[in-house]
Amino acid sequence: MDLIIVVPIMLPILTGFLLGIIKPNYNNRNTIIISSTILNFILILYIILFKHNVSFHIVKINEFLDIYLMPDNIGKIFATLVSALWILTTFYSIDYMGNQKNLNKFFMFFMITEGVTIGIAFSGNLITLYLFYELLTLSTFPLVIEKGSEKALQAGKKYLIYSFFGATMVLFGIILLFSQTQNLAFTPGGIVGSVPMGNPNFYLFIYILLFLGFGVKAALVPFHSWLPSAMVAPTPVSSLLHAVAVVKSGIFALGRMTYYILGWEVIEHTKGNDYMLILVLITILMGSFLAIHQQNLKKRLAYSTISQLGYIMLGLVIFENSSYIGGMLHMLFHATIKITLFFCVGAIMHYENKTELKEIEGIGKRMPKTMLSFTVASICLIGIPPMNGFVSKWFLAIGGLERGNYFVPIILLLSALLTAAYLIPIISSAFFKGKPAHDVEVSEPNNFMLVPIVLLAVLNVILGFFPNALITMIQSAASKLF
Amino acid sequence: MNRLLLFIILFPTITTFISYYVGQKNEKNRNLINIFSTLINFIVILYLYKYIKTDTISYEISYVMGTGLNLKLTNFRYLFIFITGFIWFIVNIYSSQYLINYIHRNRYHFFFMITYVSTLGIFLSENILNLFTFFEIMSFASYPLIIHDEDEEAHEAGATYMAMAVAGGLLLLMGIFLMYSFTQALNISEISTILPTLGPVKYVISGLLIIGFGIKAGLVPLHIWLPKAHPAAPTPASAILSGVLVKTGIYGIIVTIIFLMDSDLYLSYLMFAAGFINIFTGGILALYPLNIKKTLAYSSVSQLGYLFLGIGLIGILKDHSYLAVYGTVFHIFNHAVFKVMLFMGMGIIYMITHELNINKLYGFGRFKPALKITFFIGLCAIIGLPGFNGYVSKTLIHHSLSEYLHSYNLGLRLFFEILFITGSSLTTAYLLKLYISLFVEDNSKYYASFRKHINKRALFPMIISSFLIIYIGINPNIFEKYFFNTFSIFNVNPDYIHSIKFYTLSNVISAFVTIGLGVVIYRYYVMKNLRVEKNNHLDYINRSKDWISLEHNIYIPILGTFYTIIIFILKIIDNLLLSVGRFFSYSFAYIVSVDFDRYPNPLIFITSNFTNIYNKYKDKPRGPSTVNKLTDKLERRKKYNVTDKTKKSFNYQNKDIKINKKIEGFKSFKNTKKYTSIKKDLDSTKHKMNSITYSIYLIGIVIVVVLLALIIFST
Amino acid sequence: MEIFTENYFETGAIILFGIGFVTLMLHSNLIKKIIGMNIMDTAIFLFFISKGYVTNKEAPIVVDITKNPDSYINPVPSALMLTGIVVAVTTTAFALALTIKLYKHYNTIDLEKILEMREES
Amino acid sequence: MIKFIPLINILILILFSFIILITKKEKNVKLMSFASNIITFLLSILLLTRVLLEDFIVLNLGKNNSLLGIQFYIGSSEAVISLTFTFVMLMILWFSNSSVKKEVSEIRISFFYILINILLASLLGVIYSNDLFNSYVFIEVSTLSACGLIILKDKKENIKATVKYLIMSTIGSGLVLMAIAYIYSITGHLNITNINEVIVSSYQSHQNAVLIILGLFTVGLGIKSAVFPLHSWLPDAHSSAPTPASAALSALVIKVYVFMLIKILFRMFTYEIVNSFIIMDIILLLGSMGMIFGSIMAIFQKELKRMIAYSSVAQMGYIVFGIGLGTISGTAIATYHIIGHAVTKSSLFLISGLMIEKTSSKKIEDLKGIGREMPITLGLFTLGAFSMVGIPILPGFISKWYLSLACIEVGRVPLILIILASSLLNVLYYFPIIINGFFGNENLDGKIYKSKKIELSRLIPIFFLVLSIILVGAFSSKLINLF
Repeated sequence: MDLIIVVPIMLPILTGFLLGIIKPNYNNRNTIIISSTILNFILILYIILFKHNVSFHIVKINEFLDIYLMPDNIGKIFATLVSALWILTTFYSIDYMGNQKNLNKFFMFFMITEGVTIGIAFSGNLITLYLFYELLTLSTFPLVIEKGSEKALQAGKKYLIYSFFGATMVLFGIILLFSQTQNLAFTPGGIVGSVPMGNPNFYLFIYILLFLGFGVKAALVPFHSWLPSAMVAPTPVSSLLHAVAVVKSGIFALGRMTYYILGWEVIEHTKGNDYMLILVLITILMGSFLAIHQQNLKKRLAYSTISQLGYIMLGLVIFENSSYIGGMLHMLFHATIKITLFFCVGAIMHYENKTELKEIEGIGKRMPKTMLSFTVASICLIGIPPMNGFVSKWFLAIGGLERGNYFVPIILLLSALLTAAYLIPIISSAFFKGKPAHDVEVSEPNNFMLVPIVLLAVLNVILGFFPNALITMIQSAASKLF
Repeated sequence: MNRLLLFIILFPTITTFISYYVGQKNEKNRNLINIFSTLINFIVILYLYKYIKTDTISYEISYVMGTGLNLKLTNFRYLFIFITGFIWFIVNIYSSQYLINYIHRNRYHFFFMITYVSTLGIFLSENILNLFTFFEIMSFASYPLIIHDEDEEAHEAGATYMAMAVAGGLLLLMGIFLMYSFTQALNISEISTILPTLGPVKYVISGLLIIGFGIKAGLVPLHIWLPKAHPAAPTPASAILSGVLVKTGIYGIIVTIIFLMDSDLYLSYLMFAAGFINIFTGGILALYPLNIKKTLAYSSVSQLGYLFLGIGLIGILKDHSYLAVYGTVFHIFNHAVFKVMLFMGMGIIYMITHELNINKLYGFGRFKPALKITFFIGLCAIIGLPGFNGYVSKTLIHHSLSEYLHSYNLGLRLFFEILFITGSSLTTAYLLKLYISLFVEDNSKYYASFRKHINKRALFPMIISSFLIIYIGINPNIFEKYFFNTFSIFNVNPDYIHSIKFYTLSNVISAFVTIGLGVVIYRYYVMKNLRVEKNNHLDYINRSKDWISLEHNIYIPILGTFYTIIIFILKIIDNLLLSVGRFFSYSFAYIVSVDFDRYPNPLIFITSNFTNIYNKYKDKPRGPSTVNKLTDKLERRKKYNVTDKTKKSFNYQNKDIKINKKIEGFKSFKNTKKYTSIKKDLDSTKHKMNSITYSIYLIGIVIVVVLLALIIFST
Repeated sequence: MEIFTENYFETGAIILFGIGFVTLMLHSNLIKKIIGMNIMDTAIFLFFISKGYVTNKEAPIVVDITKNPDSYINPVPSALMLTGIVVAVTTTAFALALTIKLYKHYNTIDLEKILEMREES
Repeated sequence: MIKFIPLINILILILFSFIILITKKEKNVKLMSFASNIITFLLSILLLTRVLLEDFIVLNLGKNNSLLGIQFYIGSSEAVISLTFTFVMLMILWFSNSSVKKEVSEIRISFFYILINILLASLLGVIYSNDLFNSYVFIEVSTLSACGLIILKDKKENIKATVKYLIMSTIGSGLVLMAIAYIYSITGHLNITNINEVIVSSYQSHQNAVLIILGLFTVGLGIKSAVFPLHSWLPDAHSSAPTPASAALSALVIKVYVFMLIKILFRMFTYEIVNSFIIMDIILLLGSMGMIFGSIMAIFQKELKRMIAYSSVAQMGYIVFGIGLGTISGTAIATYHIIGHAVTKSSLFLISGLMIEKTSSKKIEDLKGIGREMPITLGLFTLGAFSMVGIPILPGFISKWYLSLACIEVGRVPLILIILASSLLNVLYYFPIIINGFFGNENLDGKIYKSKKIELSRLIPIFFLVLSIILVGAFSSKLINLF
């Protein structure tokens, strides 16, 4: 019964449409979405545990247009991550969005996006990935412009244009690729074959097209500017979508493209990854340097997201076993870390409505638990052992060194220093400035909001102490590639 | 029994969290919990002694933290563990009193204990990565201790400390990365077999490690955080900072040079030099500051110099480095003891008076015997007066120095001898300055006041340590008796091991020479040149204020310029693409939105267009300049018009009207936010193109073109 | 030069076509345009029929059985052109009808003027 | 018997139109035209099945291979296209059943149905007939009936549009006739198959004549099918006509001529002949220009129907592009796009008609927030727009994909950029409508729409059309293999 792997994709989407059609009231809506997300999570766990190497053709129109699902290890991990975070975000956003008008539409697209993201995780060939990739843009767009203000609409337009630009490049690449290899299914080690027939420049062109195209969503440097401006969206959206779902989908697609379609030998043969490496390093540096300049907390986090995504892409352009592991680990860890940070900032925005750095002096004494989680998360992000951020960074740096790129660890460490430089001021001004503690009365956020935050913070620490299970799982995937 | 290693680390952690929650309710219980947990830990550590006397203990958990947790206790490490356990125990007692009238006590104790745990972890961990882990935890955990007061100074110090700690940590990490990629090993013992065999890259690695540890160890010129952090932190914190935390740096350096690098010669010479530099920098700078804790901070810098010197000697003297090892290890211990004690003394003073300025505190301790005596003992210890522990370790280091030098010619020997003696004499000088002005001078303000404040629980630790000082001073061999095996690990050649007599005449004489020189310096430099008459008291002045400061004149400018340059470049990259795109879009939109019939005068039309495009791109309101120009023109015309009423005036009025129209045009243009006229123009052009005639023209053209193309191109 | 003189039918047709097309292009008066249209059509008819015409042969109207078919011109083009003429006439009629309607609405048949009127409204 | 279906189709339609002419009651009128269309629809299904069995049908009227004999040739592509056309026309009729009276005055309603019937008949004639002159006649008929449909509204702009369209297409047909004359003059045949036989052997001898013929056909049919620089009649005509009429025009009429161009280029002249001339590059150029400029012009429109009309200019660009590649795959994908675009564009036009009626305004900016008012309608519109933009599985995407592959096949990779660029431009003008429709609020407040109830009678045909869009996408590979 392989049909079951379609369910995690369809269930949230159908839930979304259900919300759109029956327009339930506050409580019913919450019950519906919570139950569906949790159910989805359970389903995915079931699939991971009991369904090995399943695959399913939804529709097979012709040799290239077949919508084909084949969750492998990486896809499963990604799907688990997404569905787990989605539960927490659901709780969070129930409190955050409160009782505004026409929230049904918001949650409708919210759920649809989950389905689409899991679709990306499960997709078994490039065209399916592309399809879900387009749908992701379409389904997240309404969430970006949810506020409906002029600014939001502008940001949304920017987001849409960037994404479609990227998707177009991707399509171009896919067409060129397909004309050569009459096949787009993901196969470890690539479908092009070990040595590219025809001239390498052709494949170089394809690689660059695909990399830049997917890089748009992954906020690669020339195309990063949609991300900070998309922060006008409500915090659950910016946290989940723009720190986790969307950008990670871009990353995920990049990983698929690099290791499962073109194959790293081919790319290395064309030297494409060296050119991309430059962009990636620029991304890392620029993100972290510019983050220091941001006074608005969400913007700061957005830029830090850019640089952190650079780390992951580093794992995808340096073809080493350990860099791949590091990249994939960082994909997961950065998701949990960044979502925590965003949740904390969102909580501050929601309850204290403070958005600037200078406003939050002493906030740590007002909402200690929240800011404590923030601290934990930021230490993770800086990559201080034994937090999880360190593990992935370790693997990345080792991979870089194995390739003999000595500047990779240097850049990593430099950007870690900068990360400290833009996160620690927040913490220190939150905890060690302002009025002394006994003059401030504590007012934590509502539990709907607080529990996810604390859970995530704890999760980060646990992942930092016991990452070995994950590492082995990714290792098993990587062993097919190298 | 191996689990005890884990216990040492985990037990305080657990109690810490417990005590944190307890402490929110009840302070007293919190302190008790902390004190007892440290006590129990200390007992356990003592208990471990009998195991490590014979062999090493190691404990490993493979499935955590990516690379696994690997603890190991050799008897060399045991020394550090012992010191840590002891110091923390007494400082805990002390701080429970000290902090009574502070805020955020709970936070303080929490991080105090975390620092404790992480310090233990550093000394215990065999896996270099674990070592790094605990090292980082320690750096971060001690940050809240330093900025505990949350005032300007504290925050500045904290910033410096944080910056240096993080930077150091990252350099260390870089070193570890390289080390791992070259040796593929993480355990210190394995690395030490491979690393020395590597090529020149091993110097890069070890250099990175030494810098990373040296920052903690206050290695000049990386010491700058020390004199800022010590005074800023509350006294117990500064006590442990200079008592133990700097020792982690020392430990790291010993591990790097002696074990990992197999006591490489160049590095040893480096350390040798660094030792002297530290001694002198610390000593000289300690003479000036008015802040008594700053003086002590600099004094730790100079005392650490001895340790560097010792390490250097160990490396140089290789297998007959017995004395050096002995001295170094011993001095580590002693310095911990007496420096903590001195700090606690200062702390008591501060606790009472909330004052650190020596010019306000002079004569404070005159009639406070207990404080006076304990402090005096500490002073004797640190200046190395015979009969106190400082004397012993310094003598040992001195001996090993001369042992190293005896092969060289006389001049060099004398030179180093003098260097050493003067260096140590400085210690005497600055401590005399403190002691005399605090405890000898006469100040009516403090007559019989505050005595009751000096509380027994605060004095108790000091008394313990003073006893320790004297005891060790009197029969120094006890240390060797207990810690003899420590030396074995330095693969000292047993032939060279010989027990030494400390109280030989020469040693005593040299010690007294040193002290005498110090007194002379005090008398003829400090008292003469550093004091000025102010309201009938000789106030000290800080001559070093306007000296060049490493931090503000070197580090910050360099890094700042570097930073600004990079930011500049990146900003360009960031904005360039966007701006280009925006510029094109705006110009396009504008060009479409141009409205021809509004400007009869082509010149104005073009200029205004350009200004408009430019301003649109700059997101400013458009073409104000042109408008102003026109209005001025209008004004001038008006004047002129007023002056002569000739027949021309009609024309003038016409022109005025024209200009007014132009201005209106500009204004209205300014107000059109949306490019409404895009569609208008397009409509007009579209209608033209739609008109049948034009379209037939079009067809004609197409036909002609097609036929021509057909006939021309194809042959 | 002989080309033109020899098959003068084609030449004439092309010239007519040109005239018609130019009329259609240059005149904004609707009636004149329609006339130009007709001229074009005529040109084409002429051209087409000339394809079927063979010199000093009769029109294919059978009066005398004995005459052999070779003495007739090719009847196909003529036949086709009859249809063509019909079509052209229909079109013209339709165009004229439209012209009348336009005149009712705008009181002019000058297309440029009509265009301007549209722009105002 | 089945091989007579083409003739029967045409005859039935024309016959019924005459009957309609003499019937008085509106109800019967509708009934009859509906009946005739259903019959044709069923018959063309039958025809298709037959054609699938034996891959083409040839029907000779009059004596075999006589010069005057009318010949119908139905290959698979003809059959499929005719089926599509009849289907679309049926849907349009269904839609117009309740909507025509809103735009056309009572007395003219029967005219509308007559014209629809005649139009469909002539279109089928053009598709079926294998004889140039018949095609010419049918083209003229279709043109006139189309003019009639445009002018039915009897507004000023309708008349103007009609005049323009009439004159243009007259020029066009003049050129076509000229070309036919030429071809007759050099081959002595009018039957495409016979001409083919002759010309393959003897085209070397009159190069220039062939050139001129090609040029005349291209331009003449190009005018009629609104290839880019010759499109100027289209927006007026299609936007001012009553909604069902404009759907029919934009979905069917312009396609027929381009299909005839395909027949002439690739069946009458063969691939190697046409590829040996520059004409293909010119066609390719025209197509690319159409794809780009049509979209760009569509962006600047502020009336909904005009925008859609311009978008069909762009879509014609795709078809012409496919032809211009001058390969079998290119032709196939062009034919496929004819079908896909027929269903898509007709549904878009019908939906836009619904919206315009609802908001009683042609302007795009008045459509903000219409998604709240008529969500299902706008949802269907969204699907159509997706197909235009090229979301996978929908026909738009598939034709883009195959076009790109064909480009690579002939080694013209840069042309792919044009395709992608035009699809991006499509995004630029279709998405604002959808987004503003669903998320724009400002027009909603203080505005009361006529009624909130959904008229199933008009939504169902649209729904069928949208369904057919998806089907056409889903069975794309089978369809394309047919051509």
